[in-house]
Amino acid sequence: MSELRETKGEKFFNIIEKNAVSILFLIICAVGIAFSGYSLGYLGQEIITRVARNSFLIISLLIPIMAGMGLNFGMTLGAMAGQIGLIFISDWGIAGIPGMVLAMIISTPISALLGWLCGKILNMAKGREMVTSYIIGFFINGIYQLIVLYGMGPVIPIKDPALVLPRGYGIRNTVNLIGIRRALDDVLAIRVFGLSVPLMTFIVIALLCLFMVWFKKSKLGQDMRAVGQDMEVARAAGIRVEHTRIVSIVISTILAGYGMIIYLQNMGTLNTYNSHMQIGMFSIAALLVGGASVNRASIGNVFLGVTLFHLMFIVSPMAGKNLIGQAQLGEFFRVFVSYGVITLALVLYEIRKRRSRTRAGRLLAQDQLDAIKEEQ
Amino acid sequence: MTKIRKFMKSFGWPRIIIGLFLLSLFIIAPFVGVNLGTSLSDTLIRFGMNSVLVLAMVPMIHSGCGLNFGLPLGIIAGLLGGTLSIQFGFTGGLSFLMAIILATPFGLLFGWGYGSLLNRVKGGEMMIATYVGFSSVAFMCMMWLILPYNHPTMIWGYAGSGLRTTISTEGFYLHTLNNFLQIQIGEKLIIPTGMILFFALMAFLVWAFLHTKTGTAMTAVGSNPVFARASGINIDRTRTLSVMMSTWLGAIGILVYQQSFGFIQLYMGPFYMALPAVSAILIGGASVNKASITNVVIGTLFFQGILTMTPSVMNSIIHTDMSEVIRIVVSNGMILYALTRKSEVSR
Amino acid sequence: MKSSGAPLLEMRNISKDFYGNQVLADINFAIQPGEILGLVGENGAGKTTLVKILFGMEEIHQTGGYGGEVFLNGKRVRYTTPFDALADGIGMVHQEFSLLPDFTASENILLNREPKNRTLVSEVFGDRLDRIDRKEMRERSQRAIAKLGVDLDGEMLVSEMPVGYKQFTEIARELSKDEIKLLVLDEPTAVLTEREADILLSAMRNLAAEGIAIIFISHRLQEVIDVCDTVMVMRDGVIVQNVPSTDLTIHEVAKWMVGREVGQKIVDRNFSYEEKPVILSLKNLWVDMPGETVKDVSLDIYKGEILGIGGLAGQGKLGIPNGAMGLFPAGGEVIFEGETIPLNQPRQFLNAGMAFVSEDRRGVGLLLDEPLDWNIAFTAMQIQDKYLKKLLGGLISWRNEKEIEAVARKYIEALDIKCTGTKQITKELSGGNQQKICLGKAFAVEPKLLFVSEPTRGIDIGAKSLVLDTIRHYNEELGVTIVMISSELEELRSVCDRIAIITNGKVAGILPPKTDAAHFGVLMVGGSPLEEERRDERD
Amino acid sequence: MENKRALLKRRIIQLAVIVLVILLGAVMFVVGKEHTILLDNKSIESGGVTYNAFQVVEVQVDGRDKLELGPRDRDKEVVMGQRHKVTVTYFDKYYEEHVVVKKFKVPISQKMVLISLPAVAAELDQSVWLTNYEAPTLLNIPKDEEPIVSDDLIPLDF
Repeated sequence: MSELRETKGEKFFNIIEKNAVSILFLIICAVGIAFSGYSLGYLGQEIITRVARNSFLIISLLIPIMAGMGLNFGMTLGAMAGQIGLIFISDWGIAGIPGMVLAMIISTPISALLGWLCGKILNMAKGREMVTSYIIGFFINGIYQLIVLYGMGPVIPIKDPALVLPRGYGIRNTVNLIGIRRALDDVLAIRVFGLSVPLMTFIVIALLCLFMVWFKKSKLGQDMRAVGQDMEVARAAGIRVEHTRIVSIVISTILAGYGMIIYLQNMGTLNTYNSHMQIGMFSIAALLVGGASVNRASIGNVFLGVTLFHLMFIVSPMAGKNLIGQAQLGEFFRVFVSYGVITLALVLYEIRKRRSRTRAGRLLAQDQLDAIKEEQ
Repeated sequence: MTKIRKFMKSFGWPRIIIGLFLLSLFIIAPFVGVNLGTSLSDTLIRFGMNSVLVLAMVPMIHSGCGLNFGLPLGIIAGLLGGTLSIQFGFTGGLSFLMAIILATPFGLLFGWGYGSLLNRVKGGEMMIATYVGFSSVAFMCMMWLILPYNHPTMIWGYAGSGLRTTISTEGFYLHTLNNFLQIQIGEKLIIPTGMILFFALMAFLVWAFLHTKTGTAMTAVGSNPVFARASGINIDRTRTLSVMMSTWLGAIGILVYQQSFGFIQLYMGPFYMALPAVSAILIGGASVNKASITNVVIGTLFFQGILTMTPSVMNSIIHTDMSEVIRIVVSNGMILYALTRKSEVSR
Repeated sequence: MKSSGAPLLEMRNISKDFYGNQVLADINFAIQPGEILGLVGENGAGKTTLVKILFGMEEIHQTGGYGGEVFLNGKRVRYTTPFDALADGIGMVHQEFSLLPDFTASENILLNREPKNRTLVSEVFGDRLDRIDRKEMRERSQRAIAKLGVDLDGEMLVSEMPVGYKQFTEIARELSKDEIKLLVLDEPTAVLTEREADILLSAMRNLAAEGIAIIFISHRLQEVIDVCDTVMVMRDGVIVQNVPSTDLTIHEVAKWMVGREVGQKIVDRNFSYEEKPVILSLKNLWVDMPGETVKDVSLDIYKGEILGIGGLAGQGKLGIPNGAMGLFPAGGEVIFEGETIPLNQPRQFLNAGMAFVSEDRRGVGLLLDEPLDWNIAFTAMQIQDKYLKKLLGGLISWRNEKEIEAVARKYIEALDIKCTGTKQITKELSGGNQQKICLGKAFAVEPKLLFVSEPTRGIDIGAKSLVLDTIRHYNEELGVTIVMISSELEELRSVCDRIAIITNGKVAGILPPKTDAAHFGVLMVGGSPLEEERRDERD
Repeated sequence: MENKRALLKRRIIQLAVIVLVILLGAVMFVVGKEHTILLDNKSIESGGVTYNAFQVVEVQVDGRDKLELGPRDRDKEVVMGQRHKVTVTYFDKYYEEHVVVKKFKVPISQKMVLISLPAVAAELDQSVWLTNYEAPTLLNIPKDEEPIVSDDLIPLDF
């Protein structure tokens, strides 16, 4: 048995296929930019804002992928925890960077608890982590609503009438986060080529990236990579597989909570019952656009993905309007692309997995052909 | 005693808890001033509305394709059938029949494509099905805008094109089935016989199919695909067939739903239709790879019963409508329960 | 290499039964530091169980433990988990690789034993946030590789390695443990090329010279004889020979391995298959069945005969029927009654009039969650439209429950299946009865040729002979050609007209059942019986 | 033994970190807490003496922009943290400019405090010019509740 020989065409096809999602997106974006008529300056500013806003959230997805648990649709749990932290600081009237830090401190134990729960459940559903984590998101959303809509007020003291619904309990649909709006972005905001750059936010993201690099080199990171490749081999070597998987989800959830706080300080308003549900889906779509797959993702994928995805997001309504005369069409288009890209990435991943299983057979066939050729 | 315990075990604790919860709601209802007759009628009507959608889960589970999170695709076929029927100017009962006929080719075609896709991703069906559903809904959002519909009841008045978000079925197939052979007992209790009969017909078709040669093969594919393959069954074709059936039933299901509900909901309307149907069949005792018509009946009754009873009873007791939250927790909790049961993962 | 003093490892009176089925009895042996002990025997001879006992595998404890005692350096030990054994310096290299493909050799070698540096973070969050010391890791893995004496780059990814290097990585992992005293190698050379095997053998000698004792399990007898100090032959759960390797021949060892002449009836019919037409012809068949790869098999099967296919596990004998039927990807040519059967399409195989009783009863053979009448009737119903009612002028094929029940009843009686009724769920039946249902299912198709794979695996003795008799009668009364694949040579010899031995994915030879068992043994281990015989004569 | 000691050490460090984080939270609470400072230019009576409102007065909280208040005017500044400085600049009847700088600390639990500028200018005791202020509770006017949209994936913005 030797190497599987591939023709040049096959090799080329493989490369195309591996990057299919990114290439597709590049094309969409190129067409979109051309038709939207936006200036490069405008686009650049938007991209900078959005990269700063969303990168942290997306990076939080990397660790479960490393541990072989696929895309963590359960990152919504972290987002919920972050939002609970924000609701508290809004009620207490804590503002600025101290407010954000306090919200993070509050969100941490909640995220950890939810993440631990999620990890436990995922360990019971090995092999279908993604769909399970997706449903966990919905399930915990129910609990979140129970707490925020009914518990906050009578049970958990929230007094500020700006937060509480007129009926006396439950949090309003939208909460104005005036105290922490752009709190992080405005620290060290600089202008480069006429574009305003929230330097501090980028520094925080850079620190997180450094953390990821460092984490990969730690013993825990090594264990996660081992568990991600083969649970049985890792177990035989004495690695606590279940525990490692839970820890990976816990870390991801906590980071998602922080990411959510950074995201919302830029947005400035919290859609109490909406923001978290969307965030999971878009973060995953953005990561996949960057060329990540279910079992492999890097920091590079994050930044490429965030840029391409948001480029599409910004230009498509305008492009739709200029092309067909309906901006709404462009809006629907970007929704379609967000879902479509996840679908495509998941399908490609499964197909690739199946193809690698047939590799041995192709090797055998090749050997036989060789033998026959030699005879002749 | 052991028999009871065995029954309890096969029935499953979540189901017993949900059943008892529902029973207690019915018992409490009269005491808090909720009319039992109205509640029962509501439950039955909701059962009639949703049961075909829940039935659409059965073929796919039977052939081992897992829970049909891609139900929106079938619903879209139904929406196309319904809107085309109106577009072509059919009215009254005929429009319902025509809607079914027009939806059928779409259902089969979509089902075929969807089934072929699922055959390529064996093992990862559920997640992909979810996103196939989502992306098809999003795709159709664009289509509803640009397809050349022009029937005045359906399009935006001011724009002159593009379908409305909701279209009334009044004058078309509103209550076609509801009113058929409707029985009224007393003032409050209404039995929507027509709808229930229609469900019975659909259920009979599925039941009968499962008793044919092909249906037997489908059961075997779901029960043990390797066995089926070793018996010369073309697994992919059988699975595709099951997906086509599920998709078609989804199309019929949404038409039944609309004729009772009164509106065709386009755009994001079908987005979350899959989750209630999935949890209903699971509440009825189905698992990720085993489902029967009994599961459909029990599950839909339980699920819709809770949806009907909780708002009214809860509201009367604590003056707070927590039904939405209860729905989310119960339905998703049920799906989680089914996904995490070990015995069902291994064959 | 033997030294005096207390042996490194000694096993005394080891016995083990699985629920009354004796698999090991009265095992006594010792191994000295620096000794290489060759452990040979057929599959099922008890080698694996012996190793499992040594390591204290969970499986052993779950099935009631074992009898006898194990001594390490004169001290009595009884391990409850493999980790205990590893801590005492006993290492094991399995036949299947237990490596992580995306890790480098050195990462694999030191998996979960990485050298670490404390960091400030680890003070807060625990040891697992220690930083891995890559430099130390490289050095330590390189030291282990050096012990083996092979040229292996520690930074190479496992997924990019040739098979042999993977094997070296596995062994280096054991060697990297400082306390290693005893190494168990389970068929380490099976996947190696000759050159790589030579390197490994010389590495083993190096290790022995350093005082590490090795238990070498292998089917390659020549290697065993070459490298080992002592050769221990096991058969049916007992040690039949434990002798120094000097002057041993393959023929002798093979004879000890398979030779059990007593109490076995050998087929006594004279079936002259040569006069019959060829019913099935396999040409250059390859099959990608994991663990049972068939590389190149050509076989002619004559009408009416019972052909046995034997061989050691993993050599590819099971791949033949599975590939011919199309359950696993296959290539080559299958010609049945003069017609080429398309591969990878079970339907075509069945339509042609062949049937297959799989060795994997529960996985392939049965619908465990369905009633047994379904199981029996299913294939015939699907392939030959039996047990169906035509409704609406043939538009609908309705399942005929009555006929299904009737056929189920017929086979329940004919095969003496013990059950509560035709509607009993199949998984509730015992292994033997499940096997009979598999046979019933195949008979219901009324095939012209029947592949039966491991028909007696995992069933009790009474059921065994009944199953074999059934197959025999089926052949004699209905003239059905039978191809029976079995790991038990004696079983084949008691039923078949001729026996093909598959070794390394190829036909090693075809012999009549009356041939001396040793010849079969030699074929199984990759030798040529004729050469051996000549050598014997020379001696 | 060595192991135990290391473990103990680790536990102590962990405990210390937790305490530190909680402390950090507390500090953030104090430092980040927003207070509304109402600046009041109204006549005030204290100890039987009436201090009249200024015709015009400039007031500055911490380093922010100056506010100009007429008589009976009231303005507000939202500040973070407890310790602040108020600078009152006024002209007396001789048109002479006076600057009064006062440092003060807002009680942590207090959302709003009222500073009486005439009292500050008169350099009265802090308890006179700095008073806690409770916003009058408005009657709860029942209003249509906003619909709660829950599981909705239609993207708003991202």
